[in-house]
Amino acid sequence: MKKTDEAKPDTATGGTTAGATSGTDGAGKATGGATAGGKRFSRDRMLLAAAGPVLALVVAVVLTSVVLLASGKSPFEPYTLMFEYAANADVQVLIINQASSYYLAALAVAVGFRMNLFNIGVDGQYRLAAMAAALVGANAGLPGPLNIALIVIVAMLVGAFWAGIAGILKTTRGVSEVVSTIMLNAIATSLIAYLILPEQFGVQPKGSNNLTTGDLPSSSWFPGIHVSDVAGDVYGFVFVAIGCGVAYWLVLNRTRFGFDLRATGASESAAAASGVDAKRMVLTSMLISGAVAGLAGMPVLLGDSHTYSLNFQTGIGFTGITIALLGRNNAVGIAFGALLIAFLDKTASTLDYNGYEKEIATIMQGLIVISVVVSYETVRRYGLRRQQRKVGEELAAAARATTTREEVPA
Amino acid sequence: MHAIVGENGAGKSTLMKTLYGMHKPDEGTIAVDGEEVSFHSPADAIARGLGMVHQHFMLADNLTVLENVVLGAEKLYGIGGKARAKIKEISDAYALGVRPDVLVEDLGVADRQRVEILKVLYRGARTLILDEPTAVLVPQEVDALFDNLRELKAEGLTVIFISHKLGEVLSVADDITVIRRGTTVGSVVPSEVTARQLAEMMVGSELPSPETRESTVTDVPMLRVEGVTLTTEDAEHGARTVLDDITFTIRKGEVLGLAGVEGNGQTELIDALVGTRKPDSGTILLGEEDITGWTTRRRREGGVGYIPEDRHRHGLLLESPLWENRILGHVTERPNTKGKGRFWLDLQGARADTERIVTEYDVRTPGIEVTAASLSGGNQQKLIVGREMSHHPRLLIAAHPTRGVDVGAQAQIWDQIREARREGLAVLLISADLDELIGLSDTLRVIYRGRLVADADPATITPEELGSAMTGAATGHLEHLAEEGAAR
Amino acid sequence: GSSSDSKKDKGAAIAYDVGGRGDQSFNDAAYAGLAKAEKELGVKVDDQEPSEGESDADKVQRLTELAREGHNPVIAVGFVYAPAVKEVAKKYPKVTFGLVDDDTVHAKNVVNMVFNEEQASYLAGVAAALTSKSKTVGFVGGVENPLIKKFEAGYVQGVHDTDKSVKVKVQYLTQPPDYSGFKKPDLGKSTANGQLDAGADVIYQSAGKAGTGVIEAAAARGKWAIGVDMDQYKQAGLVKVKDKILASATKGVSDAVFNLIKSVKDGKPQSGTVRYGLKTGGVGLADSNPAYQKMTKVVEAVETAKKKIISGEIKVKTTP
Amino acid sequence: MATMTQTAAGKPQPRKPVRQKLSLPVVLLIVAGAVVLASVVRMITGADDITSVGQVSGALELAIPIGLAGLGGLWAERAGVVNIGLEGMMILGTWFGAWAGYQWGPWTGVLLGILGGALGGLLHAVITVTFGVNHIVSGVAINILAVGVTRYLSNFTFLEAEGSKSARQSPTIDPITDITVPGLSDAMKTLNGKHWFLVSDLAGFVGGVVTELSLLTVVALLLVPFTWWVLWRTSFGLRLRSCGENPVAAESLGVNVYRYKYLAVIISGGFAGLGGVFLAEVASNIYQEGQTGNRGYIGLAAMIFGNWMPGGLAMGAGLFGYTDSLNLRSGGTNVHALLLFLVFVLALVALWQLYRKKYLAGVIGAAFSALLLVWYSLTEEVPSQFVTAAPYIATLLVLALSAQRLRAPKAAGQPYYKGGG
Ligand SMILES: Nc1ncnc2c1ncn2[C@@H]1O[C@H](COP(=O)(O)OP(=O)(O)OP(=O)(O)O)[C@@H](O)[C@H]1O
Ligand SMILES: Nc1ncnc2c1ncn2[C@@H]1O[C@H](COP(=O)(O)OP(=O)(O)OP(=O)(O)O)[C@@H](O)[C@H]1O
Ligand SMILES: [Mg+2]
Ligand SMILES: [Mg+2]
Repeated sequence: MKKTDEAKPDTATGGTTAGATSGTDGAGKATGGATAGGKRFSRDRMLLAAAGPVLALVVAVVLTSVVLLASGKSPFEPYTLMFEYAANADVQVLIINQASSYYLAALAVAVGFRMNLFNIGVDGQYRLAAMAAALVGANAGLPGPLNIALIVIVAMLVGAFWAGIAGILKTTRGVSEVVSTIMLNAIATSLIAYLILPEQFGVQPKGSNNLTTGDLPSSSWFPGIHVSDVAGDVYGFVFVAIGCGVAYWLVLNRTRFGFDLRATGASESAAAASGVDAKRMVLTSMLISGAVAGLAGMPVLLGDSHTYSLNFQTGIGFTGITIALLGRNNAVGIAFGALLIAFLDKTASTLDYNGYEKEIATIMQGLIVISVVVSYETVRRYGLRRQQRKVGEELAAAARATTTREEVPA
Repeated sequence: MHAIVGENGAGKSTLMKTLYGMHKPDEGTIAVDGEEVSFHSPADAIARGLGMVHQHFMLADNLTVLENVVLGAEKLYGIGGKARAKIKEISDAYALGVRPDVLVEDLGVADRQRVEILKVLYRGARTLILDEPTAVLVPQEVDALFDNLRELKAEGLTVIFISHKLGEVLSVADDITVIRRGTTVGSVVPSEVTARQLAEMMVGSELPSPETRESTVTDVPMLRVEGVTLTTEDAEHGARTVLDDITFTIRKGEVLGLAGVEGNGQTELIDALVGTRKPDSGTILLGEEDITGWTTRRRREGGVGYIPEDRHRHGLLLESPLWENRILGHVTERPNTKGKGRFWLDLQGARADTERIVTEYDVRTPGIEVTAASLSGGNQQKLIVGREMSHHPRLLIAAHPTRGVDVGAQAQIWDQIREARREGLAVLLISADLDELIGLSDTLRVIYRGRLVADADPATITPEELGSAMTGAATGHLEHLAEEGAAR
Repeated sequence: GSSSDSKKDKGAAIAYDVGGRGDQSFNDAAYAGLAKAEKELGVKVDDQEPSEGESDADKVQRLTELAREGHNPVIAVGFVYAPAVKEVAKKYPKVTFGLVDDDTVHAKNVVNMVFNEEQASYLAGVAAALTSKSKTVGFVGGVENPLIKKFEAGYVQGVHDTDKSVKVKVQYLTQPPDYSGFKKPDLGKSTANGQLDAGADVIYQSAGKAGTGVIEAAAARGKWAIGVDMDQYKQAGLVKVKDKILASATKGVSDAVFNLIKSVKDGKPQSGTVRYGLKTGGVGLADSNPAYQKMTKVVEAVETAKKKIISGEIKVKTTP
Repeated sequence: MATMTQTAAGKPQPRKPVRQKLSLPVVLLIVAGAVVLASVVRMITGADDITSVGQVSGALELAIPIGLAGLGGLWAERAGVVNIGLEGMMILGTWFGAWAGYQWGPWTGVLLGILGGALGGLLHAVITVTFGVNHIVSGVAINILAVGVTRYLSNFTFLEAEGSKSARQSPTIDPITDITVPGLSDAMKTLNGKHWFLVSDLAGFVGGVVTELSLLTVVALLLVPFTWWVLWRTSFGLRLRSCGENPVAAESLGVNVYRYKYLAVIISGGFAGLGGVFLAEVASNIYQEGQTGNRGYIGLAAMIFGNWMPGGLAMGAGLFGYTDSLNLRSGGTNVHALLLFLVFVLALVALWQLYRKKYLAGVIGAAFSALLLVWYSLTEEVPSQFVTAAPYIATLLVLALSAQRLRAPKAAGQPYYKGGG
């Protein structure tokens, strides 16, 4: 026992790092060594984190080019066309505006992912939320900003409510949220179809075959940033979306709640033992996810359509899943992902004008997702192995250093 | 019968896995029956008459014993009646008592062990590798197992087995190989060494012991558990009582050791104390407060420290850096959070304190940014102990605190517990290592099928006696009538 | 923005609604008009498909792009384009925009092309009521939106005005914005079978591609089906079952598109609302099936109803 | 040595597993109960269509693609791979099936469709098994890719093909032979038409499965027992399932886990592909973009519903097909009758809960039952908007009532690395 205490060399930590760094000297200063090691490991992680997406994009582009070649087309022209098209200011505005909806939807999905919850229901949540918010907004008659606030709050509440059903079913009845949210998407469609009937709350404008929820008063339109007459406006809600991203980052990484949430996602059992009420956490994050999902329809509602109608944009929730995956549930990553997907979506149409199939963009999206996740996983595993090996090597070096100094007692 | 011994992480399992074709050796040769072989997969090894029982059971819970046994060897006797007959035959021949049609999840550890052995025999293995087969068995079961093994040996089979229990190694092995840090440090014959010498060969240093001498037990009760009963109900088993009227008290400065074969309600008791499971009846008092209705978080804030039995599942976030693991479980406490309502994480504080723990508890790591997964099991355990001790708990629930930890770290952890105990910590110690249990505890209790069936004085009890209570053979107060001091 | 009008002339262009070309419905009809214009008028043409679930902004972008490239006229198929046309027409005052199935955008350079589907459907109802022996007829709608409900309304009125005792079974396949009801022939088939089991012996459908399932199901049991939008008796994909297509309630999207292109080409672009009803022959009941032509009583009744509608004696409802 | 004070050996009863798994008789009893209840409801409401021959055969046709997708899910998950890419594999099945079908006959289409789906399965296997990527992520990606690829390919094939001239649909495909059991079918129809209590309902069910049965339907139906036989009665199946329960153990016994996972996921894709072919060739006779309409996801739900067992899955698919068929066949009245059915079911559930002293659950059940009864009596029809949602609501309800009994393969969804043990 006494010996063990001696075998606990006060230079152990420092020694390991120094040993690995210099390769010769086993001695070093404990604290300094540890900090240096820490920095180095985080820099490593940053490098590896960047390696993933870059590798993936390259692979995806190469694969897409192969597809193009196989169908007898130029393997590069489509990219040039898309970039050229994106040089137009109006296309840029379009991309940014679209990205804001995508971003919010992806954040909603990511909140769930962080908890290992798979909220496929973002699509139903945002549609139901947008429709309810539009209804309230058109009829509440509050003065401008107040009405906007009301609309946004209603949207969040309704989104949270719809997601909450899945949350309750999961926590009380053990129903997999994957299945329940798929069902709830379909049910939301029916519910909206019912509510928007003129017999219920809907409006059929004269001469139109559309159904709407009535127009928001123009005082409730969220002011945008006017770019130019041709390009139109960047939605003001884009900034709200950015704010949501900041809040997402802040809450997840800097608050106790965020820690609990991430811990639950990383290991539900460990989190439970550490005092997190896993069930409540499931419900809470489902509610948050739904509330954020509710926001996803707001950029369009408040910035463009000013009503919910039969042709309100659908499918954002599913795109959100893709984007959350691309962005690795990271606030900045998701922003890039949202812009990338919006870019592909919006510039694809130019391919049609130029003799290419715009489905190339869809194929590319699929390939990007696949190569991104594959490369993330590969890089992650490589990183983990490398780190383990490094730790092992450094400790071995330290052990060698101590044994040579102490000699094994006979 | 050839025994292999060595510290944790010495490479015993790795060596065996290599023998069994699960890893490829970088260098060196393996010869079976004098013939050099090279295995690409376990299938090759099996074909060569090797069979392995792994340290962690390799059984599929939701399959029947029969299915588990025939898996991979369906060609031999099919998967139906012929296979069932063969299993019965082997089981009877070696008195294994295996029932082919029950689900594995309904079996206890000892039965599972026998299924594992049967699995190997079923394949006609001539060489058996057993990786720590006795770690989870009580002494009586160990004896039964060694009886089985001796019978196999008599049939001309070769047995390689790994164990940390040097006593049993010395009593049953014909040859012993000691390895340390991946290399052989020596081969000895049991008759020529003592347990102490063997241990010193293993670690290359002197042996620690878990003995606690001077008593620090006070009169102040810290944890009072009264009539706690818990039934579980699941689709698989229906309702059953896993904790039955559990009552005990731990006083300040006392270590209460709870002995019992795994699966007799220890896990559920811990869950009830930590608050992850609600008992159906009974009360739990911490100090003077009734904490029965408290959430886990509140209990932990209130001074309950917890060293979980399965650190990977309950103690760590494997893919998070060490400093985040330091926050785990104490996210509402200094130095992890700050601000009003302790809302904000205090990253600097947590990092700095992690550095402190790493230094004070000798966690061998190059830094606090590495993930917990990249630390060895022992170092992970040290980090957990350091974390729990840093919050000065009033009650420490320590489940197998030194499982999978090498002797050096073991001693440190024991020291930590003893030191805290001196300052009035109450400890509930649960361990499968009876020496540790007897050596560290002030009071001993035995849990059997959800009930506290026996108590004993650690100063006089022997592991064998304790073991017999653990199998339900003896109940009540276990009194040792023979001469004092015979206890180890 | 209007300056870009000066780009070289690219001819006419169409922007489709969801479903796009091949929907066997109004998108296809619009394309037919475009193709006809290309052949007969020699204008250059282009067409663009939407993507699933897109927003108004995408539609704005599509129309803008077509106008910017120098297309004139730019024809938007479907009421979903109304907000987009409204916005883009302002930016390109020299380009004529056509808008099918909507009458809400009023600007000098916008042509609203609307159809009295209910009138054609009324005739279909008259024919159905008279042909039915079981006194039960069916209607299958693809997606339950106001447009398809117009078909239902006219049909039901036509049936009941002809014979009060005839029961009408009405069923829709999906609810908006789930537009798959226009695409799933299997759903059409199941629904038609349900109505046939319930005794219906004539079924009218307005379900795009899913309608073929309805027609096939009816034909398989030897019962009548009524086509929609174009003369489905002549449709290539339905050759095998055409004998059981009693008639088709047509909607002249094709002619409307052609007319608009022609007017622009001739330098006298249409403007305002152009309504296509029975009176102008913009909608009607196609009678190519010889079997139908032989039912003189039915043909007569339909003719009478048609006259009454044109004269205003019969007012057909647009909502059920 | 040592003596012990032996108190009266307080031996608690041995841990006796009281298995409450739904055994076959219990399941049959539940089914029988449901039929009787349906018959009662039919007599009360006069909604004769809820057990008619046409209703049942319609339900069958709608259930088959879902069931096939579910079987696909079952194969994959039993080997430990979660397959949410079923939808994409189904899409590939519809496309390849139709593409081959219109050119070289329907059975070639079946073959190619299966291959197309299997191709998707192979991709899923590569991503999840070889690269160890999260299974759900891979599935989502495959669903996107399948949409893109089929659309892209359509531009080169269907767009130019005679008889379609569209990139969104194929030319028509020759039908696969239908069979109707001659005497039986008519007899059942007649019997069904009498509207007698229970007898007519049973006749409806029998009639439904002997009338206008496509050969492919027969094949699909046989695949259910076939799957059970392969997975639970052969060594291949045992090995495959062991990979889903404990792959490390399987590996230690010489099972080539990667190979079985690959095979399982490829077969899984093949099943989904067959489901797609069924949509393109039997349910309709044409490929139509978007034809699968989320049936892959619903198949997955049916599989979970069926507790990862072929029989249960068939029931799940059947339930979905049935409600779907109900609503398509003049849904307003049918689903209205279904309300009454629900009233009864919920009332029974409530009674059962009260009997088991679960008062809260019982009261909630009773309250819902009463609410539905009010709704039922105050209306004539259910609004068509809700009718469309009926299958989804039904699935959700049944899951909510039964999810806790479910048990997934233990290692499903977990990444597995060779030598990881
Ligand atoms: N492939 C490898 N090469 C080199 N070092 C490795 C490798 N894998 C793991 N290590 C290192 O080996 C060390 C021991 O890891 P492991 O958890 O397996 O140890 P262990 O034998 O269980 O130790 P303990 O006795 O503390 O439980 C770690 O420091 C790890 O980083
Ligand atoms: N391929 C490898 N290369 C280098 N080191 C390895 C490799 N695989 C495992 N190790 C390391 O070898 C060591 C031996 O681990 P092993 O599991 O064999 O220990 P053990 O002696 O069985 O310990 P225990 O008593 O805890 O079971 C560990 O530190 C492990 O991380
Ligand atoms: Mg080991
Ligand atoms: Mg270890």
